[in-house]
Amino acid sequence: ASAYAQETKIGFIVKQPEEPWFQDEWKFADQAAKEKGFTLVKIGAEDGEKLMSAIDNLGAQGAQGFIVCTPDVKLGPGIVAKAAANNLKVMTVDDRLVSADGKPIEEVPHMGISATKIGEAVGQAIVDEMKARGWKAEEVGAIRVSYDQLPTAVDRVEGAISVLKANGFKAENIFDAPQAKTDTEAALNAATVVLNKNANIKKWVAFGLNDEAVLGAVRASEGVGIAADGMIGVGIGGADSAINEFKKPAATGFIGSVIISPKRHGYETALNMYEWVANGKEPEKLILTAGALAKRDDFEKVRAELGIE
Amino acid sequence: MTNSFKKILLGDQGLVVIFVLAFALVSVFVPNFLTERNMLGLLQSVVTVGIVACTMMFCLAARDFDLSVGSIVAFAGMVAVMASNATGSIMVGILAALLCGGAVGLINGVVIAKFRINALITTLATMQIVRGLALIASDGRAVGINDPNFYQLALSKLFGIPSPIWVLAILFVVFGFVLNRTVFGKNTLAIGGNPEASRLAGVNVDWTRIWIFTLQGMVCAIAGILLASRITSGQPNAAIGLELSVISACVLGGVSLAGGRAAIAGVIVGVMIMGIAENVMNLLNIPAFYQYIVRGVILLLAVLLDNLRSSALGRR
Amino acid sequence: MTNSFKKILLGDQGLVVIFVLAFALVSVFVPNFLTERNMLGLLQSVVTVGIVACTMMFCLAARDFDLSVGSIVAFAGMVAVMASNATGSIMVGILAALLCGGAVGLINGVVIAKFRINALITTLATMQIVRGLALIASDGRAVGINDPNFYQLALSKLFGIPSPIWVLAILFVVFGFVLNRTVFGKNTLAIGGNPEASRLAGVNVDWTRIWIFTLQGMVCAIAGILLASRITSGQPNAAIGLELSVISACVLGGVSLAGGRAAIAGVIVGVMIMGIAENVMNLLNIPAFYQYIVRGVILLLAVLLDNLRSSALGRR
Amino acid sequence: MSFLEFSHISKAYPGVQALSDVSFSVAKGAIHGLMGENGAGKSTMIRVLSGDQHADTGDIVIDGQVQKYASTRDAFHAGVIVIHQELQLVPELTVAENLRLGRFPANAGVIQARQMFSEVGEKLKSAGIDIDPRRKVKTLSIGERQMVEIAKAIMLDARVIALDEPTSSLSSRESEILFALIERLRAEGKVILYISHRLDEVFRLCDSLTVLRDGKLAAHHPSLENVTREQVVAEMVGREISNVWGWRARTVGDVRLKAEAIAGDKLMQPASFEARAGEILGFFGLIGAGRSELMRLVYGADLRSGGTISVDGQAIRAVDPRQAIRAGIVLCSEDRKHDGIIQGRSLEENINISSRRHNTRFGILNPRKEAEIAETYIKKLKVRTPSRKQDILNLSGGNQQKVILGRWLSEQGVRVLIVDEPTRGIDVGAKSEIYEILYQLAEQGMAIIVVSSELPEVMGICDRILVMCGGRISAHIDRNDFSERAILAAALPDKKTPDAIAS
Ligand SMILES: Nc1ncnc2c1ncn2[C@@H]1O[C@H](COP(=O)(O)OP(=O)(O)OP(=O)(O)O)[C@@H](O)[C@H]1O
Ligand SMILES: Nc1ncnc2c1ncn2[C@@H]1O[C@H](COP(=O)(O)OP(=O)(O)OP(=O)(O)O)[C@@H](O)[C@H]1O
Ligand SMILES: [Mg+2]
Ligand SMILES: [Mg+2]
Repeated sequence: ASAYAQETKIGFIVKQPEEPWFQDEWKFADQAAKEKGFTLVKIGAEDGEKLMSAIDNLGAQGAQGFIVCTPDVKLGPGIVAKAAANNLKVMTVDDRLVSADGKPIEEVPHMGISATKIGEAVGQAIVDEMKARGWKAEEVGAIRVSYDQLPTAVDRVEGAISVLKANGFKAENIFDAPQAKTDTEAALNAATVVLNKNANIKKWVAFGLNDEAVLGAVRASEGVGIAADGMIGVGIGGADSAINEFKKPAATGFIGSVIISPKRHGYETALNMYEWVANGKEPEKLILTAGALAKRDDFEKVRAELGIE
Repeated sequence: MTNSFKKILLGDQGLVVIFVLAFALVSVFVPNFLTERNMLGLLQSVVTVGIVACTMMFCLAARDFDLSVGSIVAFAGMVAVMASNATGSIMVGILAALLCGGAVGLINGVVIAKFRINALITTLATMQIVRGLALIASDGRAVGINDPNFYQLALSKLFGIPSPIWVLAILFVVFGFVLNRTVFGKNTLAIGGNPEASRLAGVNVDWTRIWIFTLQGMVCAIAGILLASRITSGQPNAAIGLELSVISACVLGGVSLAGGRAAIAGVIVGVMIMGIAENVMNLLNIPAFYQYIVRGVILLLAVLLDNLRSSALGRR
Repeated sequence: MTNSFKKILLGDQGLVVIFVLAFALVSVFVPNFLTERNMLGLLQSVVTVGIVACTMMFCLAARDFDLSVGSIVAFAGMVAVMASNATGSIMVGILAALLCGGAVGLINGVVIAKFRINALITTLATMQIVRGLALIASDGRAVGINDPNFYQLALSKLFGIPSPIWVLAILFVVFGFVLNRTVFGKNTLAIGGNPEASRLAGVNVDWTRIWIFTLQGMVCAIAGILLASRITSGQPNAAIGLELSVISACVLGGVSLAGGRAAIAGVIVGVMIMGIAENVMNLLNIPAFYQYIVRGVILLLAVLLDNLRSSALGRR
Repeated sequence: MSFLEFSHISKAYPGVQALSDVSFSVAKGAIHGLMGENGAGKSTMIRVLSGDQHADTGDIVIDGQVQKYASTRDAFHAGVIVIHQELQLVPELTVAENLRLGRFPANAGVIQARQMFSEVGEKLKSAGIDIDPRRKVKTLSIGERQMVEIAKAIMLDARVIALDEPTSSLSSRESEILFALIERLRAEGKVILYISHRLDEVFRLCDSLTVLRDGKLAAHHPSLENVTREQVVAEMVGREISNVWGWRARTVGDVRLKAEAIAGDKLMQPASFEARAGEILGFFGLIGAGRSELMRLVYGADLRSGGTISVDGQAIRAVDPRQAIRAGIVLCSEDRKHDGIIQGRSLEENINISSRRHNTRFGILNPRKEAEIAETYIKKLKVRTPSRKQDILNLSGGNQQKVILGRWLSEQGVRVLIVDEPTRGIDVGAKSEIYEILYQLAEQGMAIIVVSSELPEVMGICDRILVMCGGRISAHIDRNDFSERAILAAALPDKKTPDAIAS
């Protein structure tokens, strides 16, 4: 057991290891690990059960602390207890833990951005673009590409809707396109139905859980013959799916994406955790980051500002 | 009841009757359903499932099982995009995808037929491996398409109908013919119906099974290419869970999991029932959580009705 | 080679040998593997799959199939939490969960056995319906546990071993006994071997199948309760895809999808192999994308080695 | 001139030496009989010939050429066609497709369906087999399926044709069709290997004969001229059997089973009959006469649309086999592969599946008792097996049949025992032992119903015969009035020349 006593080992657990977002977080955390010379253990945990096993696993490996983006915020008490049982320090990223009564667990340090806030940024971007194009709210339909199984997804789209409504959008002009899975094809199929059902509406806006969902809606609009100037889609994430779209020779209805910086979330959390376990320096309890809208013409600049190349 | 009518109702394809009735009902009662736009949208939404179902039908008919289809679709889509980006030629991309899909299928087939490893385990393994390859190749990110002509694969139309639908229709016809009219098809049914008898009769069982999986792989590649073109990028996370949809559609269409029974008409109906269910639920604006329940109930109803029909009409 | 050694190697449970060898290898070469903490963590990580595999083994042995297990686990967990929150009594929560799980299983069984609906379709339908119910009941969000004593179900220890592991061990013993030593178990195997012959031999086929599914439902409920306690909340999205892991573990352990063959030792080994694979990959810090590939390769290797072993030793 | 030669063939299965150093040869244009007890290795011999199994040592020589086949396909190419003991048909395919499976007439992979159906139809007709080639095999009765299986022999131009117990589920009329076919093939100069447990047939058809015993060559008769049946039986069984049937008079008691107006889908009209305690009642008929159907209705295996059943004067419900068994009626069905054996399970489990309920407490088994019962019946019925734990699928056909019989003989409290084709595929020695068991059971007061397509068997062991024809009971004959003529006349639907068939 003493073989690894000197070595600093920090875990970084994420809920969806295949997602580019989390890949990036890991990548930046790795950067911190290289700079500071600690070992980073990256584990994917798609559900509560895997997460508990992952914490046990970290304990068994002799890690001293971990950063987690939990598959569900209600896992809070369980994570805290499990971490204590394994004598591990814990920090959260992206999603903040809550206790059984739904209040945030404040003693766990957290870095993130609220889902509702991101949604609101999306809504604002859409409204701005509508104004720029001179659209009137009543002639526009909104596609809410929804995945209500995921609470974060609900919070994001509701955030966007609240801004739309505040700007004169009527509830009956917002149409639900529930995707059966979180991939582009499912969003495409769901959005196609909405477009076909409302063939009289010619101008559309679309928002959803992430870039992939919004891309599905944009593809659907192209499929039914709505040109790029009849669609305003704003995604969330700003990773390759969105960049590919911006790099297309002709502009599409996918006008922008709200980028959240994986660099801060990955690099800084890892660094903070290292300081905590190695030098006993406790991190701030709550750091909130902001999202930034990237569009076709400025996405490279925005990414550079956020520290992603 | 006239005799020929009874025969249709009683036939193996009785589900077709239920389907037609259901379709008529839905057309009347669901607004916007029977519009040209919605029909085209509906058909396009079942393209992936429908294409893969063609060969899954063979697979199930031969008493096999393929869980790797979703991964192959995603992988082949990635390959098509990456290869055509690298070479600048869409044709090369398509060929590379077909080749890779076929190769995965071939490996499945060889492992299952020659090493006699359970098909469930084998394809579960390749499902993971291939998904892993797709993720590694792309570093987990979507890969954009450089040449906009690639989009035309899915966007182009013939007689007003988008080409993916044509591809689907052609594959239905081809595989329907292959199943009923060729040595390969009959051998497939025979292997599923009685593997021992087929072997003793000199049917080349191993070879047939290998071919089925190889075809399956290539057909998945077609689906993957069209999908990539539709969503204008290769996505390593595409088509997760596809296997279950495809197998359900086949079983719903009367393909027996115990092998030996399959018909293309049934598979088409199975695919369409599942597609229509999704489509109508969205048209009727059913909330996401209730969609789960409705989807389950429709599945049950379809088979229950089919059972009632056949027992009411005197078959055991 | 001595005779008794050969017998062990050749026996139906030859996979056990491979497992023991693999375990020894891993213990030597993977640091931190053979520590008490890691062993307990490993065992806890297989609790859900292991518990559900107990009855899935019966289900497969009787030539049936159950896709609804994941949904039942999630649903029962929700019910346990909500009922105990509502009444303030953990006991009531547990009973309610068992009842609900059993009820879903009963429905599965009745539909499959009495209405003769294909098990794949039926359980696919209930899988959706039950998941939908869980989502609706909770509005898609996790439900927190009010009474911290609920956590004790999973946290409490006996002789230093957490109680979920005890539950798993007890279920393994009980269902191993039921399979080999009771009329119910033998009837299950007979039904899988030849349902028609079993019926003609006086086995109550329908009743047996209904019981299997009902038990399956109740056992899923146990898994669901323990899971909710471990993750300190009822989560409607829990255990998605569980069915595939469980079925794979069973098949890996030598349970035949064609029915009639099952053994608890095999199932235990199957569950453990899958659990160890995950554990070791994380201990060795294998990147997420490569984990897919390793997982697939391990699956294949396990069955391939089993095949080689038996054919090298002269069995057909 | 020997055309087909087996030279020093040996074959072992785990725990069983199925064949050891067997050599014999057969001349061109000859029908060669292959006889032996159950498990003697006959089917194994045929499987080696068909390329399905590989001999451990030894060669097969056809027309001077040593055959080295890797698969059944190679055997076909060498001109060998084998009709296996168990039906090898694909239920979902049509008759014609089954007959041409593996060798479809095809053009660039596309099956020439019209050509196939007409060709097969013609061949069937010319062979006297009246089955529509477009029917799906799953709609055929067992007997019809057996005819389809046999028709495989004439579908291709083969040099060597081997038939493994082709008549075991045929009645005399269909057997005649088969014999005519075989004789025609002999005239065409083919080599025919013929396996059967029916001595009459072998002596009628065969030109030469080989007897196997315990996997070894027991006797080879190049000609049957001076060979007697007794001699062959002694070579097979190792002892003399003077009278296979061994019928003896019994006292017959009260009515045990009374079946009234039993109606079902496949019966032409409701059937009524009764069986008395201590009586052995035979049911005879041609294929498809409805005997099996009637018995299945009585047993509750199929849904009855009418009728009442009483045992010892008490009406019973018996709508499913469980209830019938509990009321003391058991049925040993004719289709052992589909309705009898439980694949993948051991002999022991196959025997105990029903009777174990007498030996359990709270649903928990009594393994000692089960082992004891299994051993008892394995011994009593002389089942050839390395152990009671053997998978039933690894037994020879006849031995499987014995195990299924053992299942029902081990049942307790049986009052009515119905056996449908009980000696199908069972060797002469075992047959007489099974008859002896039936007599003993009858003497203890059981009512026994024997359904059989083998006329000598029903006449040999029954006290009374009911003849069925076209789905109804057409005659009722007491032992004193037994005559082939009378029985066949009642069995034939068209009343044509029973003499020709009785010959
Ligand atoms: N697959 C197998 N595995 C193990 N043993 C087998 C297998 N097949 C046959 N045997 C054994 O080989 C021996 C010979 O069997 P075979 O089928 O050749 O007998 P047979 O002479 O045809 O008998 P029958 O008259 O009952 O058909 C039997 O003891 C049988 O149990
Ligand atoms: N599985 C089946 N499907 C359809 N028809 C069948 C089936 N089995 C039997 N039949 C038909 O039912 C009728 C009665 O058959 P059954 O088997 O009861 O007669 P049997 O007198 O016992 O003759 P066998 O010697 O064939 O056993 C026949 O006309 C037969 O063709
Ligand atoms: Mg035999
Ligand atoms: Mg019969």
